[in-house]
Amino acid sequence: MTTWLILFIPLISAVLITFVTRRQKDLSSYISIGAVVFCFILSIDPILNLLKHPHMEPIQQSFSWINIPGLHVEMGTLLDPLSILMLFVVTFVGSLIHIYSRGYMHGDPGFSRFFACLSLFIFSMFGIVLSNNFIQIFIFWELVGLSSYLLIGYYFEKPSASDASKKAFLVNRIGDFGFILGIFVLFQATGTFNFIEINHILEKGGIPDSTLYLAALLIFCGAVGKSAQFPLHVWLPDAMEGPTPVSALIHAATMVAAGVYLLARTALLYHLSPDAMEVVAYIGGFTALLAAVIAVAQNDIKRVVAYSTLSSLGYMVMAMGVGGMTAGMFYLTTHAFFKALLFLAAGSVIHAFHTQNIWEMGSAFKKVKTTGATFILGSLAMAGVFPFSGFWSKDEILTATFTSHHYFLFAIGILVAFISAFFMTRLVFVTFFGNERYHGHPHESPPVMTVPLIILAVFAVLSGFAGLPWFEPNFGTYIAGPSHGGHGEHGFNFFVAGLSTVVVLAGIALGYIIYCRELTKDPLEGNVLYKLAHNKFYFDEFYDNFIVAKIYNGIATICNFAEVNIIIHLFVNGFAYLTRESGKILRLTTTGKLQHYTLIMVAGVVALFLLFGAL
Amino acid sequence: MEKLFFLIFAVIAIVSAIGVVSLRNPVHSAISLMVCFLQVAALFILLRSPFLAAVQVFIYVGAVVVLFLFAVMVLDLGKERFGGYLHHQRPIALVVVIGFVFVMGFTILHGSLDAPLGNYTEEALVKNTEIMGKLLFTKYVFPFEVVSFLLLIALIGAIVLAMKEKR
Amino acid sequence: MEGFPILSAIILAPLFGCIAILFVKEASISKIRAIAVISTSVSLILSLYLLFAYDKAKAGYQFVEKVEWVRSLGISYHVGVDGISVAMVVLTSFVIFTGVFVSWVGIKHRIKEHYIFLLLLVSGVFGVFTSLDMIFFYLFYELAVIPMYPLIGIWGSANREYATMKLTLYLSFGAVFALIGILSIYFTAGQMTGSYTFDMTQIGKISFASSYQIWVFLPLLFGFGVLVPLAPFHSWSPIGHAAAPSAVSMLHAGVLMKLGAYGIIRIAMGLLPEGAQFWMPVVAVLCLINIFYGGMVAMHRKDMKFMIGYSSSSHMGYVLLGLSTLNYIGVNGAVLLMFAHGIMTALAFALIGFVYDQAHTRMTYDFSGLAHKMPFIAVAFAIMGFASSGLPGLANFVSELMIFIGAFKTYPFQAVIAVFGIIITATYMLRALRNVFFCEPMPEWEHLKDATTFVQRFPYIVLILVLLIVGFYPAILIDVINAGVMPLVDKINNVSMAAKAGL
Amino acid sequence: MIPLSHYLLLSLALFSIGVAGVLLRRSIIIVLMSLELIFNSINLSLVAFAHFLQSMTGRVFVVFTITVAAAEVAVGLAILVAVYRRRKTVYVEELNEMKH
Repeated sequence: MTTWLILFIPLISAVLITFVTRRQKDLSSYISIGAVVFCFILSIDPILNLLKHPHMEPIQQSFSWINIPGLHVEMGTLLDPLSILMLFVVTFVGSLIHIYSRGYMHGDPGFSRFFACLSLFIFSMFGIVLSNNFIQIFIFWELVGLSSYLLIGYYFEKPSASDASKKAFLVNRIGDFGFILGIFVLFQATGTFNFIEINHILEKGGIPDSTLYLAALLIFCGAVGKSAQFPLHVWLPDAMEGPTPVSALIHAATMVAAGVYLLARTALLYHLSPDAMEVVAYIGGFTALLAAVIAVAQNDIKRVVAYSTLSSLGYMVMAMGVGGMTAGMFYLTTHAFFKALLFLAAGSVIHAFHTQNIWEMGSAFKKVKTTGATFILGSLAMAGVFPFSGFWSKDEILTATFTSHHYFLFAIGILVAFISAFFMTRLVFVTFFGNERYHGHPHESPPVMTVPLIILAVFAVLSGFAGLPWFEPNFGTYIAGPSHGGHGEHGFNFFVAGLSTVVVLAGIALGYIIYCRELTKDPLEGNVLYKLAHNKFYFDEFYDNFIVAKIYNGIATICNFAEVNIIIHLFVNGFAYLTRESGKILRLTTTGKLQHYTLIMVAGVVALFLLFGAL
Repeated sequence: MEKLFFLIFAVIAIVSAIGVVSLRNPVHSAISLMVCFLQVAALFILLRSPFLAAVQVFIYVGAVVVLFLFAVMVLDLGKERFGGYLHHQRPIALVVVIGFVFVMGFTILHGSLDAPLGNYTEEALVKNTEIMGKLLFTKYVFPFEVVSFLLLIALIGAIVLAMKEKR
Repeated sequence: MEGFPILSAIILAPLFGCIAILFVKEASISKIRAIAVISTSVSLILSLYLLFAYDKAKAGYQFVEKVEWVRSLGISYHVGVDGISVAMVVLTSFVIFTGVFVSWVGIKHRIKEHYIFLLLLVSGVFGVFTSLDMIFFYLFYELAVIPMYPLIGIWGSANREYATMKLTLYLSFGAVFALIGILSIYFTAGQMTGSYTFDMTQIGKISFASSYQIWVFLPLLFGFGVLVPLAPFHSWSPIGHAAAPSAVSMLHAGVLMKLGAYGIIRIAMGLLPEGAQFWMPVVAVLCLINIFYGGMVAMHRKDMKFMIGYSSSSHMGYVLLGLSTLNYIGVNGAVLLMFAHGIMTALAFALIGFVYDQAHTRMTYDFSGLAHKMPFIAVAFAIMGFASSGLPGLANFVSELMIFIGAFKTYPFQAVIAVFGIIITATYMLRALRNVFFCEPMPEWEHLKDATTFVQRFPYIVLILVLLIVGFYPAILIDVINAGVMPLVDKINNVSMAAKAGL
Repeated sequence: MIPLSHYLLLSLALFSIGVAGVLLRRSIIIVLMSLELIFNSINLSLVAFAHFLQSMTGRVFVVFTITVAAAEVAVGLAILVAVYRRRKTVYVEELNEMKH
């Protein structure tokens, strides 16, 4: 019952805001905030329950949605450690971001619309988290896409925002194309959509490896789209067109992590298909590296954070790919805290400076102390400095990579850690220190914004201790439950931890050397690699100008040409033309003279007699 | 005796028919047509259908020919306006008509009639008119009604058509 | 309601409305509208009653009425509904009910004649969906097609003469082929059993020789396929939509195109199961042209009505794909999609008509930022666009999902292409949404007004609610549809099993 | 007893003359008269057949034909009058409005 309540309260809030309280802005925001906070309170009970019983049995509740012979689709809820963890992350981060938004969006004409969309998003996200079958997860998968579309395009009068929202939706659709096909393949093989039933069938075995491989790859497509992995990563940076709280909530903390969550949900499938796992791991690793390099050369504060998110998502997916399910989920959790923090703090900075370009800020720390402090804490966590949360979670991933003998990926991981530390340092120094480059009078944000920042900062710093490898029960005890193929712990590896600490410190040092001085523009500008990275390796150009403009629109043009010229002009109008022309010829016989007709008639009678008569 | 009458009637009928189509003055044509109608009426009597002969005389001679004459008179058409043949299709028309005569004549001469005979023999036909009246109001009452309705419509139609248009 | 002739009442309500309007003065517009609203709401209420009163457990034809008409030829007025027809009747009554309101706003001249033809048309459509006698099926079908000609020719927009001519010719052309098939079935069945009848329920019991079925399926498939429209005989439909006034486009795309698919289900598949077995793989290939090619053309079109028109033919490709699977899931999905697409496309044309009536252009590039001036229309359009591109929560998703699952079983390749089709749909819908409603507002569209009054908003709200209700709780329709689909699919599959067993 | 073929040949002759009149004459009024001739020849053959088959049907039908013929003449002449008033011509070949 509680789970249904959690699921539907945000929906009710969204409906209520849309139809009833649209004009009372304050009330709308209170309803939305109240809904998500209430959900948080409701979800405390299952969390406590989980803490008491680490090896809880999954609790399912469902009703039949479509029921015809051969197809039985349910709508239901599933409570197991994985979903409870996600529930906690979503409700907790969601609540803070909702509260923050009240300050951030203050005075915006679409205030109520914003909160309605946020509520809709929370509803859809709960749907993903709580769903017990593939169809339901797909439904909510699409619905988070919808709410993401609505929120990215929130400032719909801006063409860039409209384009970004469209792009996000369509790119996600491409991923979902694979996802739904994967669901079909799996349904074909197992005859059910239910996660637990599928796991039972998979455990029994008997399904051909090729089918599993295909299903795993196709389902991964969904994760690639939603978690913005290469080659569908292009939508996430553009999604920063939305309001900053949206970036924090949807495009950093929760929705984009859904891909990782999906991989965790279907861990058994991947466990049974090691080839697919390799693909997952390498795609993740490549994305992490690519995004990290691009992040170095961005000047928009939100975009830097966005690319760092991409990089982190790549990290998580890589973790999933090497079998580090617990590590990935742990990183997901800590990442949700520190990345939401970074975005919200960035939003607070933007709120103060009215610009997103870091080269128009500088020395901001003096003006926005609280924001600056929390931002720096978040950056340290992101960079993975001991003992911040990022250190522990990143370390688990690196350990998982190392112990599963993916040395190449391990090297990438270390490299990414180095670059991450470097660009976070760059971001912090250029934005908050150095010389003043801003205009106007920036001021600190109101408490409604700073308090969530502080709370998030606390979690960003401390949440890593939940996964300390030396204590039982820790994070992994709960998550790596028996139902998930039992990917074990990887323990603590001093070599890995040491190496990562060294490279992180090196990255910070390098950043300090380059950026901690009086600057007006990036000293690395002019470097070829910088240029490439600054232009995001021309992926957008390639997609827009070649794939979309040439191939996609080209096919449409060809089809239209065929339609207009061949079908309509040649066949249809050609047929009409033939009829008309033959009519023109035949009508010459109708002279309008009565006696001609009569003559022909009589001649016809004679002819008929001659032909058929009894002569 | 009968053959003689037939011959007389037939020859007059044909001659007058040729007159109808060949005479230049429409009044003469109409009168020629009347002669032809009378011959056909006479032939009806030979065929033991006195009622039809009477009808033929009443309607054709009494009404149709008079109508034609009326039309010619009312329109007051000069003789010269009415004369003339269509010259351009005359040869083909003649060929076709002769072909028609040949074909039909051949059929008539070589054809044979084998159909079940009815029971209206010459003796029964003494009460010719009575029989016909009975049939018209019993078996053929529906066509009879249709035709009378048609006649009514034709009547109205003719009046409407011939009415002078109101300015 | 026991013994009350519900189906006849549904068919006759619009007809009586039509006759009643004949006796109302041209000038008393409010009376005309009132009659139209009342007569269509009678149909709507009765058809909703039908939906809930239909006994799913018993299945088969229910609410049957039969009156002999021409005994010597075996023609009778025989109406009855199974699950499939119930869904279609409900669809029709929703579309016409909202169409009356849309016309209320959109039609400015010759209002009386417009409603007369509209109601006449709908009466025919109801008749087609409920007839169990092939002659009445055909008669009602013609009754539905013919009013289309004046409706587009008189109240249409650009290029209406061409459009209405093309549409009428195409539809009559298709109908003639269907008639050939129907007559062939009639005579063959008559020869086999000795009693000539047009009654589908009786003919359905006869099993024809399989070679005969294969031959006769073809004219039926072609005849009804032109209506669907099956590519490459689809070109009448987009231009027909484009030229027609809003309410007529709604009916045309929402209902008329479904007549073809319904004919295929009821007559071709229902009476010739082996023919269906033989030809459906071909249909499964042809429908890909609809889906992919239609979608691509829609993407290229800048005229919104053409866009929706081609997208309709693309979506009807999904319906055909669903039918061609010949399994429960696919056929159920196809029928549900017929319903969902009917509602969604009616909504689309109503919305575009609303914009067109004010702006006198439908080109996407002429617009920008309309959402500022008409937020209600923008939201409704967005919902329509998302429904069209198969977003969950709206009826189209459920039906497309079922079609995909069904198709994936029998035709995996086609299913993949079909799933790709929803990306295409999403592309053009979102492009239109962006170009027309988002971005900077343009000064030249300052004068546009949003739908503000009840009458203006009502049809959109009704249609959206239907989409949402079915989207959230599809069982409300699926259970009924399934009661009609199961016997049909069983029949087709049993026949093939029997044929295999015989070999 | 005169054989049936005589009557039929006479009927044929009248018919052919009528057809020739329709085909050859320019004046519409003569064309109408020729039509009457054709009617008559048909009536004649109908009655002849009826007589030789000892049936009444042919005879009854002649009544109908005569009626129809009368109606036809009435309407035809009325049209003629109307046309003449408007067009001042009774020449068939000049009345070709229906061309093309």
